[in-house]
Amino acid sequence: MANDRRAQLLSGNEACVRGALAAGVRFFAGYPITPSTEIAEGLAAALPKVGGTFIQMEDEIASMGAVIGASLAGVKAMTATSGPGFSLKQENIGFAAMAEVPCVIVDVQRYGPSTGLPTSPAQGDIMQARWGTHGDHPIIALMPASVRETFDLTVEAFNLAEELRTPVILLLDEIVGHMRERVELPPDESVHVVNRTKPVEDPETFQPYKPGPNLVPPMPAFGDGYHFHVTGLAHDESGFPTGRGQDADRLVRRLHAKIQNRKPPVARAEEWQLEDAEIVVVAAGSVARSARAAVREARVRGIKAGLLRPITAWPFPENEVREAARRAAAMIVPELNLGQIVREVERVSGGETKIVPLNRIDAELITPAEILERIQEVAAHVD
Amino acid sequence: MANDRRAQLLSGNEACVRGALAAGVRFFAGYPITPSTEIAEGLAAALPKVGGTFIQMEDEIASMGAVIGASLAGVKAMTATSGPGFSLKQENIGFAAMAEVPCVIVDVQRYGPSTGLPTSPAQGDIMQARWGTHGDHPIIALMPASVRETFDLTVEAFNLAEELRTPVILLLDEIVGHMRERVELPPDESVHVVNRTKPVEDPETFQPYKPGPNLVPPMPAFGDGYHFHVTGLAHDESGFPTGRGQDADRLVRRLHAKIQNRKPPVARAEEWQLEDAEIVVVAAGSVARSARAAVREARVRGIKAGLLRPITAWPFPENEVREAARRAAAMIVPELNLGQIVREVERVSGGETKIVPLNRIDAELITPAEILERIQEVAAHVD
Amino acid sequence: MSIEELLERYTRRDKLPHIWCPGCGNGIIMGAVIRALDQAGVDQKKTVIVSGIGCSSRAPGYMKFDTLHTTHGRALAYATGVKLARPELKVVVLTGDGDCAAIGGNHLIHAARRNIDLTVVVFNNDIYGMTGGQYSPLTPQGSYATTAPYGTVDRNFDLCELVKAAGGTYVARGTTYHTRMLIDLISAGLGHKGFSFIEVVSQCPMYYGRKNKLASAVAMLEWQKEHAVPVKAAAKLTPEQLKGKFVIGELHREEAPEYTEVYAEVVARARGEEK
Amino acid sequence: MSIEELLERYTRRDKLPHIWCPGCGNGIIMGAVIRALDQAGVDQKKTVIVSGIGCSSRAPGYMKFDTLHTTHGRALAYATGVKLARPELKVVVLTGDGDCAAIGGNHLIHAARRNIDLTVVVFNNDIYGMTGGQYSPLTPQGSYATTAPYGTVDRNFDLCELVKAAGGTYVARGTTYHTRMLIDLISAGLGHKGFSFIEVVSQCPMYYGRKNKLASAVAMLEWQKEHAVPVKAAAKLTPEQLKGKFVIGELHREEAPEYTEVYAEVVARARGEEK
Amino acid sequence: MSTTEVRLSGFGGQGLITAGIILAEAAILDGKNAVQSQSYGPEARGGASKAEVIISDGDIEYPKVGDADVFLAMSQAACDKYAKALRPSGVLIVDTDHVKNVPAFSGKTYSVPITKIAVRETGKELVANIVALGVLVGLTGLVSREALETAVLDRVPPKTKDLNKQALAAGFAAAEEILGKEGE
Amino acid sequence: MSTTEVRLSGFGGQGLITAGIILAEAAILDGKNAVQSQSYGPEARGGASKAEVIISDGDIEYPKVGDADVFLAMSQAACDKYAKALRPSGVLIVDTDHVKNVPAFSGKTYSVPITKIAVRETGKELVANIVALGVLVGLTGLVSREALETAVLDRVPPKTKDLNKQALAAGFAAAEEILGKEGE
Amino acid sequence: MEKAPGVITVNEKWCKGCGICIAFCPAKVFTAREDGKPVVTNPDACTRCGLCELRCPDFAISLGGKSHGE
Amino acid sequence: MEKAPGVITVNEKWCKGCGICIAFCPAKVFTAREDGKPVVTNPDACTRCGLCELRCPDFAISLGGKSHGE
Ligand SMILES: Cc1ncc(C[n+]2csc(CCOP(=O)(O)OP(=O)(O)O)c2C)c(N)n1
Ligand SMILES: Cc1ncc(C[n+]2csc(CCOP(=O)(O)OP(=O)(O)O)c2C)c(N)n1
Ligand code: SF4
Ligand code: SF4
Ligand code: SF4
Ligand code: SF4
Repeated sequence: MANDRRAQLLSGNEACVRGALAAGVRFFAGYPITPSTEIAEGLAAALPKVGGTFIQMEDEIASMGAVIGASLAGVKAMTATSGPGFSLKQENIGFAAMAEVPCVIVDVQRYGPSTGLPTSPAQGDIMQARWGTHGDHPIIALMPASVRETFDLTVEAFNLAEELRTPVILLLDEIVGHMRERVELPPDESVHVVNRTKPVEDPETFQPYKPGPNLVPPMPAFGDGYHFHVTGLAHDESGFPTGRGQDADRLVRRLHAKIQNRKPPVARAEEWQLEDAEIVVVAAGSVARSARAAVREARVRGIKAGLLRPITAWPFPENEVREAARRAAAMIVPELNLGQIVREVERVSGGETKIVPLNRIDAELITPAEILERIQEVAAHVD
Repeated sequence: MANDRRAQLLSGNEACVRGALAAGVRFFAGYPITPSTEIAEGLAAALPKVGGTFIQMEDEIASMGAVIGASLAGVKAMTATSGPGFSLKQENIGFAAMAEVPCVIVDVQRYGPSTGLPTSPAQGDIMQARWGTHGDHPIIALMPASVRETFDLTVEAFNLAEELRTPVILLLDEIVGHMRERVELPPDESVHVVNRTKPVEDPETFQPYKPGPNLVPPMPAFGDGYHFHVTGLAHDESGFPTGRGQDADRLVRRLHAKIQNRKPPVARAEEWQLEDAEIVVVAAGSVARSARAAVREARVRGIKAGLLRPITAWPFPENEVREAARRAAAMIVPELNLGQIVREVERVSGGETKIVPLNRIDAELITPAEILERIQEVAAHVD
Repeated sequence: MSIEELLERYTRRDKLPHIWCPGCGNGIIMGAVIRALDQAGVDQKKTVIVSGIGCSSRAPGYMKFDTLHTTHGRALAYATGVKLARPELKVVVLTGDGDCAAIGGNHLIHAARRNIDLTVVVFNNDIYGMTGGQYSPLTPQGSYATTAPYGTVDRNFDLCELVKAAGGTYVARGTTYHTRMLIDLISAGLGHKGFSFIEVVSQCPMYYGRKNKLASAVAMLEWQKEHAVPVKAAAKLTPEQLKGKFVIGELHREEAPEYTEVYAEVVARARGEEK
Repeated sequence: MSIEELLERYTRRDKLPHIWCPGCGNGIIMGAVIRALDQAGVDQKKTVIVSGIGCSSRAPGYMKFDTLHTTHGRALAYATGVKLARPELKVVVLTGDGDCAAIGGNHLIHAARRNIDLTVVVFNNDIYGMTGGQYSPLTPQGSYATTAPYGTVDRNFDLCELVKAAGGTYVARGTTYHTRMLIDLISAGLGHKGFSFIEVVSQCPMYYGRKNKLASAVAMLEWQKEHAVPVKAAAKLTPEQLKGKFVIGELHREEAPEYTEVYAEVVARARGEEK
Repeated sequence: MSTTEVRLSGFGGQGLITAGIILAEAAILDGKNAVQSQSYGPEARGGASKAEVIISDGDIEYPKVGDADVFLAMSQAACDKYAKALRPSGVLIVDTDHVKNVPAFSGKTYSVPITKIAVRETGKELVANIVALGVLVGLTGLVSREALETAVLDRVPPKTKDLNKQALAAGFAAAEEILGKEGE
Repeated sequence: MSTTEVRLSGFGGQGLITAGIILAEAAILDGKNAVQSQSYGPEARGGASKAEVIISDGDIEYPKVGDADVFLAMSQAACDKYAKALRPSGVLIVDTDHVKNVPAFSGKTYSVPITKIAVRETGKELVANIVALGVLVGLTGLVSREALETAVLDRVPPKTKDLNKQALAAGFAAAEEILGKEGE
Repeated sequence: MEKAPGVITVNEKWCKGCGICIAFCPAKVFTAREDGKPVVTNPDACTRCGLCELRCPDFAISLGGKSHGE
Repeated sequence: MEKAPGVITVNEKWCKGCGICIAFCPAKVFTAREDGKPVVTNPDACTRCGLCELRCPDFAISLGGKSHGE
């Protein structure tokens, strides 16, 4: 296997750049911020080569606005940021959700709150990804655990965004973003790429927000001659604001339903050694790596442990967690925060199992040993 | 009782202005936005009269920044906004939490997401109030249900902010903010007002972030001669960033603990007819008014219903809800959103009771009749 | 083109009459924009109208183009994305004084700095109309507003000066009273390659007028007539004579490389193409 | 005052040496600010130093004053709150070119417009240092940066012009090379009542230098020496002769009512007091 | 516990929001509970305008008016829209100057030329809202006349006190005339 | 399954991050798995610098290096800080030009004048990191020499290929010399 | 709204009675009704300058016929 | 760091060897060591202009004695 040239060493941020290019990104607007900057830097170099556009805007708000504008003009568009910038983008993310503008927002999580420890890892933005903007907006957020998965989920983020006309958040953490590991990337041709559905109706009768069979309205680009109107106000199928509560109700419920009802479900988790597991570790992102090592070691020691790894932070894989909770004696939820995923686990498990949080916020990754220790403690009380 | 001059007709927004003045506010920075603007307008007129300062800043981000600056300069400071502006303020709210700067942020919730229906009611920012900024920040959010309570909780918001050195959010909804009702306000002298604790140490040895007995560090003002440093970076007791994970860990855990451990607890709920209630309605803000009417009517009809009204949205009154869940056959959670409080109810009730959401997002207030109907439905299945 | 034809061709007639108050300048400016678009001969199918949030920002909803009603203050950021993604589109931004100069001030100066080919028309009614009469950064110092019950403390921007200093390459000021000149100014802006900016002094009789003893739209237009000085006439006046007046007409024009064109060169360079 | 005394009195010595790279201009500017504060005779106890986020914005951490290290771009907003709440305090803002002119651009023009009594010193190293070398709105067009591998497309601001147009009443430009002049300019700014603004052309050898063939701090100071033209000398030069150069010295000064003073009048009026 | 729900509707500029506030304040002066709310939004400027008042001896929980007990319609559009949301036993008062088609209705209907009375008695159309209040209270006795007068005078600009007193008196007079006729 | 954890530490500017990347890339060329990570932050500029590499035949889950198998210390501070985080059976390599106090340690310790070798053999201190890689691989055989050379030449600017080849050779030579002596 | 080429028409549904056309018509073609809306009382004076059309905020006035003043 | 009034001292702990003092000293008082840090090799040439002190980014040079050039 010497001189294996298909395999290469890439960081998560670099893999994100590659994934975006494979998915067909043609526009990036951003503002530098550690630990996400390499994504901007990679696309600044790569986009002009494919005839795309890179722009560093005056701030994150403007970046998010430009991304929405570009997407409406018909190109696949993305931005990348970290905590403070993610906070600033929230208002416009809500616009993208409301006006159904496909786009990808990468948040490489760093230690917060506030400026925090700018170069240290954390998973403190998971709830923010869901609830950061005002009002009841829907969102999708994906949480890769490896460099290769960062590539894959970047592609999937674009695919979901385009298919469902919705902003999709790619939630990295500093560890996944910055670590380099061996990956083999598929050739671009073999990557499954989804493009938005364009309308076929006559511009005169076209209703830009009339949903298709999957609840998603086909989407023309500016300049295609449809003369359509886009607004963040509640609107009806024509796209114009009506001020009527019923129209708003119908719209907002559909925005949620198009994601909730999608087949196959958007929500998804990896299950590993779960069939007979008595103790289930629920972990996402970089922490899932430690969790997997701990579960393997626990099995070696004869403990029936398993791993449930949410791949989508949002929608949260409720069914998978509920199911596992029904069967498990305990669930351990290690996170690099004071307890965010664990709240969802608590919520959906309905008291069916004992839930044990394991939180670390000292800027270090939770180790396999820590998780193993917790597994052993719990196992000691299980029977 | 004719010509009762103590009683008056005030809107929630007006009562907020009165409460702020009674609590000793001396600084307001804001940016107009419906349905919060009357708060700014009221303080624009009132503050100069008490020698305070009103400024309309260039946007909500600047407003939040100015409020923090003013508070550090030693005065009680606040801002008021609605959804879109609340989203924009989030980054600086996180700073206030991290640097422990007392301040009050009023969010008069309106229909979202995005521009939504700007003048219509909703309760869509409840989760955002908790999770809107990046990183694991602590927060307090109060949710009054009446004009009088808006006055009281505005005072309490200032008191908690000053006592605990933390940003406090006053979460109104458009109905509470805009409706006018009869209130009798207490004379200013009789209002209990808390002021921040100033340090007594020598400036030379003073450690600005060394916690007092309640975990809160005493707080000098700029210009008092302490020459202290304030930063949004993780810092140690000296206030300076160290870059060390342990310092960050200690800091962030304390920020949460000072709120969580406070005696009496910050988390609080109103309980009404709860002793023997089989069906408990959990409702906050304007919806709690309908809920109370429904519960009263249910009792008239012989159904053992009760009301549990979170006064603090955050910290969520977990104990009260858990306790009620243990005793109730079902909990009905009516909200003007797609289900936010209900998630907390689900989370803390641990499967002890049946939980029934009741959501309305057509820009109208849930009526007592709707809740009553749901109570009756549930009651029919209870025995 | 007759007004009937103009309306038929360029407006969403079924959305009219519009929501603006009697005498509001927004309708006059929107009419001028439509006439200017017609006069400049832009391709309607390839034109995008972008606005922020405010009474004025509702204008695109009445206009039969691709229209984008964004978030408050961010129209220029969105417009920048549209233009960069498809430089062949004509992108026009309609914005209020608050939208553009308060919350949106940063996007304004940066778009001007980049000299990106956008045409910006500011509906300057000296007040926040939509939210009911608060002061804006263009409200003359000392005016009354709901948030300035004792008169504004803030000095107001000379927005045209600011845009020029930021790098805008076409800068003009018009009024709703001088409607014909306004059409010409906007039309010239549309013809200019680069960042073009037209401030329109307008009227909000509902809030600015009521609060500041300008009882009606008519009174406010009279005020414009009396205080506006065309740029040529202004050149002959001393600063004292100009005090309290404002200058209208084309205030600045320069030729400079346009952003998307320079970017196209970068693309060529990155691809190793000759230019 | 000797350097030892200066350090003893005005710095948090235990925090030194600072984190900045070898040859970074930040230390020179911080030294100049300290000397200017001393020269202007400000009351140390009544002085607040506010910064945003960036390498340069770390400066207040080393200075023995009340110091406030805010969020990226927002220093002026926070500083406005401090000053308004306690107008008797002297408030100095230290900020980077990205902090001040990119994300913070709106706060800059609005603080200038209000003519609020703040002294702003911009550490202009033409680059984002803290995040590792991306371009800023002051990066000269065509320069290289990590986000501009083919050279920047963006035109750069003349920030002094912008601040002047926005309403700033004291505007100056200095360099880290012309250190003595810099101290005088900052000192004059501190003495000015109203919004005073000093742009300091500085050097980031680590990123700007490396990317743009300015191999060392020494080479970058040499460049400053060769390209800076004092304002008096500039007056005698033609635009062609000034091409590629930049002007240093006091560029603008005017007297105008200061914001907190005008606000004090509002308070007096509201309370029905005579003024 | 007696509770009365009142809806006042017409178009923006008729002062009905103010009228609603005054009515609620009068109720408070009478020692009662009152809640007032109104419609916001662009339509409040120029378009439709609506104020709702609930007056009660007890607590008022739900603050919105569903089916009203008393409905004052000062525009045709408002009358058409809200006539259905009136209790069968309720009271409908229409300003005949603006409402030409009065819907058939099981309760009491009073058609009063409110705007015309304002112009005739005070010379100012502006105070039609105060006339309306006089009519409404005169007809329904919802609050005491003294309380209403105090509330009106508390709210209006000092210079217009006499004008508003006149308007109120004109409203009361109109109501008396109607009731007098009814009595016949 | 064999896994080796390597830590390279010194100060910013010594090129240890690059060295870590090259080492990991060499392992990949050898058909192995590799993960590389590094310390970020202001201290990476001028202050301390640290790169960690894990090389394994199997999957690498936890990506951070705890106790290292191989530790290259190119500054005294780094040596003092991380010497403890070394497996008892591990290998410690210090650059004697920067590390004066070599801690006592149960495993193997190699003291090599890495920087001096770089200057002596190539005239450029700059390539001390490549010399170090040569020494490290020469001593440990962690990756194949061919893979290492390929990885080095892939990463460095074309103009400096010869220089880096020289440096690498010098490193290998130094290692051989040491091993040769050991063999004695 | 009836309209013949060259005949000034006012769209009463759209007109909000702001009075701008009346006040600024150089030829004083209009007079105000009670509700402020314009009545064409002096059609012969009309010079077809088009200002009323350009200034009407509500697109409510039409001079009829083709382009004027352009 | 030893220091006597009027004697140029370099704080070696703080100095980062940027070379600014060496390059721009008008009197060429300093020479560079191997690591780039300055050595005072020509103290007598010093005119006490103070520029090295003012320009040292690391507050590492002291001319000693009182205020100079101010
Ligand atoms: C982030 C945000 N802040 C505030 C508002 C509320 N708001 C809506 S329009 C507006 C200002 C309108 O003023 P201007 O831009 O001058 O337009 P006009 O209404 O006068 O035409 C404001 C503050 C908002 N929608 N979003
Ligand atoms: C909201 C937000 N966006 C981005 C960043 C990341 N960031 C930190 S400093 C900086 C720019 C630094 O440049 P400049 O202000 O010129 O200061 P310098 O470091 O060059 O002194 C950026 C983009 C941040 N901290 N917060
Ligand atoms: S409020 Fe002012 S700006 Fe808005 S529509 Fe009315 S007159 Fe025009
Ligand atoms: S990166 Fe640049 S600005 Fe930052 S400390 Fe280093 S030289 Fe100075
Ligand atoms: S200008 Fe237009 S809206 Fe105004 S009165 Fe004349 S026709 Fe009516
Ligand atoms: S200027 Fe200062 S830091 Fe630079 S070499 Fe001289 S003494 Fe050292």
